[in-house]
Amino acid sequence: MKSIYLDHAATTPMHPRVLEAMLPYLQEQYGNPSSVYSLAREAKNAVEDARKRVAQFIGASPQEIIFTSGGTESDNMALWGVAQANRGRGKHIITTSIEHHAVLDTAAALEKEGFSVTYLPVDGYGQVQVADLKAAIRDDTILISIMYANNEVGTIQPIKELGQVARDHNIIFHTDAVQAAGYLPLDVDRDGVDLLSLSAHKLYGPKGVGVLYIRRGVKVANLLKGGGQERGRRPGTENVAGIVGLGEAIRLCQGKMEERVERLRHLRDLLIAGVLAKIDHVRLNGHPEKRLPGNAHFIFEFIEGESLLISLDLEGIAGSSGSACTSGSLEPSHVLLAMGLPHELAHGSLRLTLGEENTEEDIERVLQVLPPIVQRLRDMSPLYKQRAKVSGA
Amino acid sequence: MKSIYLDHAATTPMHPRVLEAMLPYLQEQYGNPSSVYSLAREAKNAVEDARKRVAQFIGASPQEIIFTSGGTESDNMALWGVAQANRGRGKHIITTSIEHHAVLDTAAALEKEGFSVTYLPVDGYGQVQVADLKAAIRDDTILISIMYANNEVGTIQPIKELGQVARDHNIIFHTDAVQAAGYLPLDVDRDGVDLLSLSAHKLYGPKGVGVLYIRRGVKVANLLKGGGQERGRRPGTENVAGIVGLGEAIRLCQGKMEERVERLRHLRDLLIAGVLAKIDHVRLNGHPEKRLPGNAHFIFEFIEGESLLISLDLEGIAGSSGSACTSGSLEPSHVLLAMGLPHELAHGSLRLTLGEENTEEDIERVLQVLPPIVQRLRDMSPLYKQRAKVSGA
Amino acid sequence: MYNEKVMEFFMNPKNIGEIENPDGVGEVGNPRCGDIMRITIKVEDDRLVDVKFKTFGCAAAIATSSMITEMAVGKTIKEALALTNRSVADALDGLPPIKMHCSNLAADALHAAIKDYQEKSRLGV
Amino acid sequence: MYNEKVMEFFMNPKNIGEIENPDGVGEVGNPRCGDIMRITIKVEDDRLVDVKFKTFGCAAAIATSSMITEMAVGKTIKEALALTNRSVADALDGLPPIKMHCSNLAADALHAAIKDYQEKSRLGV
Ligand SMILES: Cc1ncc(COP(=O)(O)O)c(C=O)c1O
Ligand SMILES: Cc1ncc(COP(=O)(O)O)c(C=O)c1O
Repeated sequence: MKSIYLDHAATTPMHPRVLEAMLPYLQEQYGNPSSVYSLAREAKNAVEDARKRVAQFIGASPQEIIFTSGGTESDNMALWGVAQANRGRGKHIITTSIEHHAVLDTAAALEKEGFSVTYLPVDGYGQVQVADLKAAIRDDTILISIMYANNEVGTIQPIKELGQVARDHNIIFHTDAVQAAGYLPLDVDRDGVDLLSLSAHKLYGPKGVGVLYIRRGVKVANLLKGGGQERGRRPGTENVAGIVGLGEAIRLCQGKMEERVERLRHLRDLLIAGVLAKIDHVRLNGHPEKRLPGNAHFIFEFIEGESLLISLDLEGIAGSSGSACTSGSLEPSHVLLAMGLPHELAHGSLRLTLGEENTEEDIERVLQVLPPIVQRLRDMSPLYKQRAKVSGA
Repeated sequence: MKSIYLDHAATTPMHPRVLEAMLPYLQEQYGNPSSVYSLAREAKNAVEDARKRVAQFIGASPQEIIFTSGGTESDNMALWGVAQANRGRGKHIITTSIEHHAVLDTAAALEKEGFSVTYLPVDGYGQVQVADLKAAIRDDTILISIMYANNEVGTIQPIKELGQVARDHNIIFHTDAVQAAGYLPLDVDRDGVDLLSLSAHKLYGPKGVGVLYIRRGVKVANLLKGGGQERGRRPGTENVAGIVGLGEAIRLCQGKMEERVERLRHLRDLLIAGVLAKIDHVRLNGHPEKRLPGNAHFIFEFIEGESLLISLDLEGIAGSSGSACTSGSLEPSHVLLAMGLPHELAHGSLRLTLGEENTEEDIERVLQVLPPIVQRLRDMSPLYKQRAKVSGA
Repeated sequence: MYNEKVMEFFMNPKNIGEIENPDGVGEVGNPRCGDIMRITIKVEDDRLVDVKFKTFGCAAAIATSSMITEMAVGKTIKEALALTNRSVADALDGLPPIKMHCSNLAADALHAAIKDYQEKSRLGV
Repeated sequence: MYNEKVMEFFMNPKNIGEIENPDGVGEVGNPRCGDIMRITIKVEDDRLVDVKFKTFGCAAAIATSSMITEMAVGKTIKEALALTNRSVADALDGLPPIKMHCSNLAADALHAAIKDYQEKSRLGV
């Protein structure tokens, strides 16, 4: 049985050319970039080339790029670092109720330290309203953090408009672009973004490497303390191979972005149309158009997500019932709840996120396998007959 | 010209078998360990196997092992996390004046937050005195952090005795074992260690992966906030390949530790004896016996370290003038100053740290190349004649 | 995540369904928490002669439901009341720790069904 | 870290040494900072006819020392006083930023030597 991976929002397979680019730095090019000898210089050059590539990808300059250990660290550094460095100017932060936990939990930690945080609501599609942001701004607001695109339902935020509001009020603006990168064009100047988080393993790069872009002049305290690496902003011996892999991953996905996005969108639309046609009592979550090209997110009424996932896995299909890191927990998704879904529905979600290797055959296979699984689980569900009767009446 | 790498304290080449172990996780085994499907399970198992291996290596249990992005993050989390979680019990921390910057700079940041920190002095060999530790303990001391072995001069601390003092006073004891690991037997119970930092790239593993051991029951606040990975203690998608590499590196260096250490010690002693015999006005820094088996650290009077390093590099020999991360700076080493060396001598240091690939031929080559370089630089030095005359008089 | 036995009971659960005109009905959990179990029983001579379940929930919830029905059938009321959530988990060779508290409600559902039966008998329904 | 020209001047420095009975001596820096340069000059008809250096310091310090001696020889006192640390760095096709402030003292050393010469002349030594 061929297995079909449909969880690209959780992590992606590494592109073979990314590995190829990394290999020298896992072998003979093992120098520590901070040293002075030739071996170190080659490592250093490789890191700086990757930095240029990332900078160019988002319209920044290389000195504004810091390499981190992943999206989580980038988000932590953005929020905590801005809060610490700017607390003299105010202690109010605005974010949204659908951010990744790396943002939400950092915000919660800052609340304990005396900051006040406004969590903007979203509409039924998962979108933040520009008017809500405007209304939330206070004199002591020092930071606005709004994700570019959501990792669960795939909804894309109107970042440019939100960034403009931040700019008009002269407030630092951070965006978590971990899911958007590689699918949406990023341009920190156009979008009014002062800080931006990326993670390599979401775009066919290695796990454990990320980026924080910090606009020149924006004050951000160091999260980690130590050596002078990354121009004194992020200590620790550089993960050279990882950084090189990130640079190569970005080079690759920059190459034919439109074509790739178009192909994914086509597959996704096939999948969505098929699911909606073949299964009843199902709904698509997130925005119908303003969504990531590879994201399909459903609620199947009367059944619970994990049993659906495990059944799919037994058929060789890997999906998710929300964000990867919450699937170990029993809490329903905070994103779905923020979008107004009742708990019982929020438990029945299935996220299928497509990527480079997926084909039309994969979609066909899913459309064959999924309906009987849903039916089987519904036949076991005490909610099914009662409700189905009601809604079918 | 064959190049000779003598900077293993800065970073080590990866063992080919480490890369071999990592490769599947850079290729087909790309699952996110937090997901529920089979692919994820294999990634998860690989991470857990590495965790067991690390635990066994230091005499801990797997639940006490947390994977981080490196030695720097481990040190930061140890100090900051213990300070935050135990501030109710007191605000005094004891460390030493020769720690790595990851510890020193975190301690300095805690001082700004209202903690008070005692930096223990060291003797001329770089050793902390047990009596000094005892004298520094206060009623409100919550943490003692002392490195196992120093990264510059290689001096090994009497960790067991120091740990016993901490234990007697019921104070949490952290040790940075980044340099010791792989060379000295580690046993957290024997040594009374409550937290211990490791870094993979110092023991023939990959860059960008580390470990923090936290004894069960010791309260440590999370440094990074976010997802539930690492039992809720260290969020972020796991660097699976890196963690697997770390596990394999530990397996390899555990295998024939005594033999390896013996060989290194032999080479190191050849090097030290040769340098002392062939060059005058030179001194060996650090403890004559209680030093890391691969560490040789010299002061060549009248000359400056960087020009020595660059001259060696032109001969294909890679060394260091102190810790890798300070060699970009112009400050003399804080370790040498703490050991009582005057500034002018501290500028003339050369650290040569040996590793697996080095041979007796390498040492011979260094002993051929180094004396004329030192002589050439001394001939250029305005300090040489004056002083040499004086001391030769 | 789950052991083989749990997977077996999840994929091939026994006694799915609802008994028509049951002697007792027990329902526990609540959709907000992500698990609902509904157990219906048939009692003859103080003995459970038929036990069926319907479950909305994760694989653990489904497997434990199925297991309890198997364990309960043929038992006297008293024996059935002695079954615990823990004994169900043990019969499945264990559950992941995170599932022990939340999805391991099958014995509760059975006990609720028995209680319902006892109430009805007492009232002479 | 360093460009080729710096490396060339570091590895093959010109004018190393000390002039016997110099007309002027300049020493700048201090061993605490890791750099000391000592420049000795010979002056004839208001022109530098010989310039030598000794330097304790990093490769940049050695290269700049060597460069300034080459640049200064043959120049009039006035021309030599117009040489700056910046012009030395430029003549070396640039230095790493971290070295610009700290190790780039050669012009200062030269100026100190010239000043010494001028003092001595003024005093008629
Ligand atoms: C939107 C978003 N932000 C942050 C992260 C965290 O990134 P990482 O897993 O690299 O720490 C993720 C993925 O897990 C994400 O989807
Ligand atoms: C003693 C010591 N502690 C901590 C570190 C930091 O480790 P890393 O570079 O993996 O962050 C190092 C090495 O740089 C070290 O030698």
